[in-house]
Amino acid sequence: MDNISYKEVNEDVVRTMTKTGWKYWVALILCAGLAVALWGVPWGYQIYVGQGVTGLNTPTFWGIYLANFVFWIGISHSGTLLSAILFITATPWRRSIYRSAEAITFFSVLTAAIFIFVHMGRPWNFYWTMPYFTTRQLWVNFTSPIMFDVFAISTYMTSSVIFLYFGSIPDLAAVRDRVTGWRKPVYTYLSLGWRGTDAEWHWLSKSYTFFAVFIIPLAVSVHSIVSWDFALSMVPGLNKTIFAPYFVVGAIFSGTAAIVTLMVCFRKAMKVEKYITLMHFDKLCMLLLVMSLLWSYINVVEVFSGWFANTSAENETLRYRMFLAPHSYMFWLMILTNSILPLLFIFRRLRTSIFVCVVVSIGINVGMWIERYLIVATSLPRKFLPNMWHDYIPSLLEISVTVGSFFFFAMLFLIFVKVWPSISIYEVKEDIGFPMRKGFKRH
Amino acid sequence: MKNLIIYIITAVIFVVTLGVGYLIADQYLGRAPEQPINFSHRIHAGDNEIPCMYCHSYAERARVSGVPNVQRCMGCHKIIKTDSPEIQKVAGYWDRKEPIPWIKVHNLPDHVVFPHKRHVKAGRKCQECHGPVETMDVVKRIAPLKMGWCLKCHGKYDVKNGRECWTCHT
Amino acid sequence: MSGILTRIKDKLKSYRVPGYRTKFDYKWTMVVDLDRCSGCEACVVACYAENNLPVVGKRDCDVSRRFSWIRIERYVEGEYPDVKVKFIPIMCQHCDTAPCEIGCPVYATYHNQDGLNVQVYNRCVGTFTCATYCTYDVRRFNWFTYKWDAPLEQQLNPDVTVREMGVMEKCTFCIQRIRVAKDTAKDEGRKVTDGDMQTACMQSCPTDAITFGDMNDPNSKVSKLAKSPRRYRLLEELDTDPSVIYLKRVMDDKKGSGNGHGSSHG
Amino acid sequence: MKRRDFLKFIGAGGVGTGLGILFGQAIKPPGSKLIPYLIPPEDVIPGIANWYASACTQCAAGCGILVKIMDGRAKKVEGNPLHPISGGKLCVRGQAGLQSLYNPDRIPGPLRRKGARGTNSFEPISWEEALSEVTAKLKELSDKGENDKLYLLTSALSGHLGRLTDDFMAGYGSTNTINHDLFDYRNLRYANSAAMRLDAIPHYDIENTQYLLSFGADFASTWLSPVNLSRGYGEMRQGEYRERGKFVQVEPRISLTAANADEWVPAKPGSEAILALAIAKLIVDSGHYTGADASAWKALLAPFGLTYAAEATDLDKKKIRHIATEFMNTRPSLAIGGESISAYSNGVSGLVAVNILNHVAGNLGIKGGVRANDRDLFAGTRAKKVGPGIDALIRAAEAKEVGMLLHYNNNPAFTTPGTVKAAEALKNVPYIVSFSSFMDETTVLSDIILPANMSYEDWGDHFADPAPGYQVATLMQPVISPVYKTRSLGDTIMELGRGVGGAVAEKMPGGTFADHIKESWSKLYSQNKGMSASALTFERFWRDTLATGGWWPEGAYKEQKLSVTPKRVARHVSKEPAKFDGAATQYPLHLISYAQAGHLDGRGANIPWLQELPDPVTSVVWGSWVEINPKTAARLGVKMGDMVEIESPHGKIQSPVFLYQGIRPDTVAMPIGQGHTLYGRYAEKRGANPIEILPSTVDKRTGVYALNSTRVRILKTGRPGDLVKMDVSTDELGRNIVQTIAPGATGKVPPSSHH
Repeated sequence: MDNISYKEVNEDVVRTMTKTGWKYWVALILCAGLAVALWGVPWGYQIYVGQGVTGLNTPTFWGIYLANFVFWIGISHSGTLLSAILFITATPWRRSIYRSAEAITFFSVLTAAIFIFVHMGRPWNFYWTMPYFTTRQLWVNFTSPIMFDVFAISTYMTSSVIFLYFGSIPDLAAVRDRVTGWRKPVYTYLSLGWRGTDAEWHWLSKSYTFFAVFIIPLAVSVHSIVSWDFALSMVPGLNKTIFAPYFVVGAIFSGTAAIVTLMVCFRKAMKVEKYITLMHFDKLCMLLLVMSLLWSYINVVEVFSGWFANTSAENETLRYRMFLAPHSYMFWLMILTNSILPLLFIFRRLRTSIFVCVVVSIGINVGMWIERYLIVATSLPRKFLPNMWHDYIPSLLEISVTVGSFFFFAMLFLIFVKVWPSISIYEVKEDIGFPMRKGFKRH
Repeated sequence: MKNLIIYIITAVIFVVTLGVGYLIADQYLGRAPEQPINFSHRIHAGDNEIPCMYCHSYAERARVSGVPNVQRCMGCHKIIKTDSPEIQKVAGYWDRKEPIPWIKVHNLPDHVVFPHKRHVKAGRKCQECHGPVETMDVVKRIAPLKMGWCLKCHGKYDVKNGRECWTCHT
Repeated sequence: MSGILTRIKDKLKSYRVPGYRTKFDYKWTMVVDLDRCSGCEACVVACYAENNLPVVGKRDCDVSRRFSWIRIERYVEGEYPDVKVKFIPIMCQHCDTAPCEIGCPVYATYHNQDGLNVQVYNRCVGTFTCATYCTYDVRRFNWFTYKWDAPLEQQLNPDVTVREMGVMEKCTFCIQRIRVAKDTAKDEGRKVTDGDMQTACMQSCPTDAITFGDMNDPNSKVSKLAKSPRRYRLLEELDTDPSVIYLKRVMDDKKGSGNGHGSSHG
Repeated sequence: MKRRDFLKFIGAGGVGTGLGILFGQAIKPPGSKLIPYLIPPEDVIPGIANWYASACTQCAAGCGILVKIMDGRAKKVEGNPLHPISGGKLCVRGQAGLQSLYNPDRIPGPLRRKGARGTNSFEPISWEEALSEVTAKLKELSDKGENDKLYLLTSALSGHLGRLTDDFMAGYGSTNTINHDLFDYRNLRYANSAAMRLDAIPHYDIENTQYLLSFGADFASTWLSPVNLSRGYGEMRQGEYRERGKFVQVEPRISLTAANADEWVPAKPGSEAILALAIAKLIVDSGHYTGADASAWKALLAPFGLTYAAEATDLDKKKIRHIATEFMNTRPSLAIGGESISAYSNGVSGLVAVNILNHVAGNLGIKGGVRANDRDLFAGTRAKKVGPGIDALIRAAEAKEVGMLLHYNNNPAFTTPGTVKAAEALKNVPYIVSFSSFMDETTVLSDIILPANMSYEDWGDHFADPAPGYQVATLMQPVISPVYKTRSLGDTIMELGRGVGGAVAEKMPGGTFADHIKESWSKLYSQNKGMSASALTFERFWRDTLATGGWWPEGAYKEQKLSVTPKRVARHVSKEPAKFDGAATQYPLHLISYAQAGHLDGRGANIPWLQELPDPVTSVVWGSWVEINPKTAARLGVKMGDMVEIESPHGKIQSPVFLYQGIRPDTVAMPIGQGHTLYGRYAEKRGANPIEILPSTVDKRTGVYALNSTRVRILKTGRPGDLVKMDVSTDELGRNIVQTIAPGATGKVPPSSHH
């Protein structure tokens, strides 16, 4: 990035926000349309008719919606957590990608949160899950893992948004100074009168660091709590002590993979290859490799300890998950994508191959989705009383909603790119170094 | 620009207050529907001091207090004030062997179990929930009949298990 | 200062969520004698009639959405000709440490003053958590708003709410009957005694396999039956402390399952 | 902020609130109506249930019931705790009777046939029109002098309704009253009458027995008087202060009852009688039987040696000997013979064999054995001898000898074998009057339908048969007003009788059927001293009876001596095996058709509760199935849920497979009840009816169609079936769900003893 001038950075980033080709519009409208058609409309129908339109049944009360919820929460760990860890460890290659990563966090938490309402029987009463004083003297159940979720996710969402916003203030100011028309007042408001004084930089840096430190345990706790939705039950296959770390690792794993996928698309679409270089992919893929190994390790431990315990309930769940119809093929697909394919990243050449990156990262995302799906769909159908066992097959409507959520997410991201500086201008500039001193080289 | 914001704020306030108004109407404004017969509780319970449970005879014994049957009306009005047009309406129903289709003023949703019996036996006055009916020409709902209102009273009288969900909900 | 504290305490008490009781007014308990149970399912129909359970039809039965709050499970073991068939009626076990109560975020299910695990339909938001956590698969969900073909709806029991879509439900130990019994007892100025009320399933059981009563009363029939050496509770190793006590079936199966197991609580 | 803006906000808020309130008031739903009584009925408090006593008519057992009435509607049916048959309990069908009452498919009023016969095209008519038409037709037949061509086809009508119809037929001059139900125990009555000279079915005292040996009696779900017998069963197992009784069931498949047995003895279909006689022989030979006629018994039973029996029944010799030893040494013991022993071409012989077995073991006329019921069930209402069966009617109809048919409350077009072609035969009848409540396969053939009230809407009475050792008369009263435009059957019959005039009119009592019931009971009251003792006046007695549900002199039981003599039964004891249609080589499997717990003979199929009630043994809902042993299925290459064709020499039906370890590998079984072509929305076009492919084999002595008298073969169709079962796995997987304890460990423990 040595041959880039400050001006170029500014212009490139503003260009991503102001210059919109027709293809982009088509993509955006397509995403929005599909999100409504595949998610909005079926969801409306489901609210009107009842949860009976899903494939849920008596032992399997949680299905694909819960899997989606966990999946999107997992994706959310990409950004904020990654960004914060890399910030604290002062990793230089973070700078050009962290902004989009944080946005991904926010959008995926949003999608995940909506899935909670999608899976509720009476979503119009959702506000009963919030603790507030009422004349009816009703309270919420603080011992419920679902309540933990409500708090954890709302806290996480709020902090993520603040984290994203704080880091963006100088850039918003930069944008403010370069746009005209209706954008001008908007960014004027948003940049909070940022002028770039030393004091402002000082406080920004302080608060940003504070949030970075604050958000790491928060992110870990959020996914632990999500795992407790399952792990605190007694259902064989869900009641696992290892679930919290398993979910956190899985979350980072899938989140990183999501970033890789999105970065490939983003740099291609917005022509910002000079900011997101192969070096970035190299590092991200290394992270993926590490996470894959960790994930595989925990998976092996889980299966081993389940097998070793040799209780009827545990055995049956494992057998059902790994060897019996209708879900066993998914299990082995997951092993392939999550444990075996990432091993390709041992080789530097493959780490820097965009094609391999795309294939493997999409594979990991599919695999991680399957993991969440299997946790729900192969544990609940095999609970304690064999008489009540019943397989779960998602209905078309549920699948449609699932697919729709991806379009919804894509739509949010496409909008984000247009309204927010999606690459951190000031930090990229830090990377470039001082322009007045020609010949300055970073080490 | 500034104007736009003002307009937006005005619109938001309008919409919000619209909702608030609706809630007030729904929750707190009682209603006094028009009944098929202009029955006056003021005359019966107020001026003539007929006890409530003379007509609403099930209140002490059952979940519902019961509307008086037409026979009960005619029991008195065979003799009393037979020339009044309203009484003639009642007589008309009686002659046609038709019950009088009264309109419900106090209505509870199905998932609420409200036994009049227990409340009467605990010594509650009818007026505590129904208001000063003996002064009303047209009966009007004065209480919101909402859960918070129920609980206020249950708290006030320290009802045993009075805050248990299943004391009132089935 | 202490005055303010008391007031805050009082205020919080009014908000105190129900369910932290150790002593109960009554301790309703059901004893099911598996040696008497013939598996005839009279209890199942009784429950349908008493509790307004909807009939869901073949398609929904196929995806396991049948509504019976009490069900008979069968377990068949052995190969021809040494086949043993065993029955067990399973309804909500009204666990004292119920997994479902932990799960519900809005307290739609909680432990009431009678030791019952109750479900408040109008509070339920339908997160399915209770049903997922339930280890006995006894919770039923209103997948749709069910309709009765006229005039079948004339049979519906007015003492029991007809549930709307999106609400979880389960066996209530016929709480509406308990309410009537308590009402009568209160009129007579006494406590509910043994024999004042029967649950619908107990009432119908031709072999008298089901007994229901108050465990707090040492002279009640359930208290006596609960001391039987045949006593065990379903999936006792999960420590849910159920209020339903089963009496082992007397049977000469070679496995001798349960001998010495679970009977240590007698 | 400018002041103007502030005012704007205030204005918007004010207008908004105002409009909101107006809107809220405007859309408030108009209050629902509150309709008071015109004149309040006595004892009715809104919201408080009243219970009225009546009798259940869902099967012939006659359980006393209480119906819960709230606000004029029937809410629940429960057993009448005072009643000796039900004892406060009720089976699935009894409780589901309400859905029969409130069934949306009930015939709402009188109908006249419009289109061709059997096409289900009817037009509604008024009651006056209907009655006058039927009266005219009856007169017409009478004018032709063909009075004896009037046939009456009903289920067994107990009590005064039965007597009224008898009077009607007698007055009209016809003897053709045909009582038919698929499970009406004609064979049992005949066998008991032949062996023990009993007209009434005796009381099988399961409650007090120590050893119950049942030959295919499915008393836990359908046989005879299931509630009463189940109550006895519960007591036999764990009654207080008694030894736990042992129970052995002989049956080719594990029915609900067999599932409860300590031992299941899967004798070969058709060989149960031989097993019973072999056990009897072992008992006689052992010297246990000390009667004077021991040698005669020995001679009679001589052909039924152990070796022969073991071969015929496909059982282990040791097992037979073991059962015989236990049966005679455990006192008291009891053998009962149910459907599966009597459903063969020689069904009566099987039931006689059971009687012999009871006799030689000394179980007749003792507590815990077979106890006689009074022949005189109620003053003047003798137990009916076995009259002509449905086969008589069908033969007459085929020969066009039926001039007019009155039909009520049964469905021969569904419950007679397909080869009999009952529907075709009935089409020959020129005029059919039906009093049925539902449009079923038989009712649709009628020319005019005069729907009768259901028992909950009508007066009536029921005399229990079998009774529990003493007379039980149950009174029925209308507990709700009729749901549809239906009429009391008694009133209809009386009106028809009066309309026809002549001898019939003279036989018809005056007033309404309700008056008739009350008058009859007053006669019974004055005749019967036992009744008078409890109350001083009839009015008082009547009031009490209405409240308690009937009259039964408990404790009036007199032990009656019963015996079977070799002479009486000699002609029923033979080595001749049961006949099966179809060569064993071509049709290798026996077909057992049995009464399904919810649907009995198919009458429960239109009740949604019963359709959705899992079969107690297989847990199948909303359809039929064929039970096949997994070994046989593996040989045939079919698996659970596959649609197969069940072919007998007389036809074929299709049904999904249910794999069941508890059935003999050479046998398949199908439940009766489904496969209706017409019986309301819940029953129609659902499953298959195994009776369709049965031969017209009858036991010649009684004319009862033998349900298990054919062999079949199973053919794959390659299609998946529509099997919906609730059990996903019946394997306990060692999870200790149904825990058991060995019999020796407890014997009997009084409930109060400590561990």
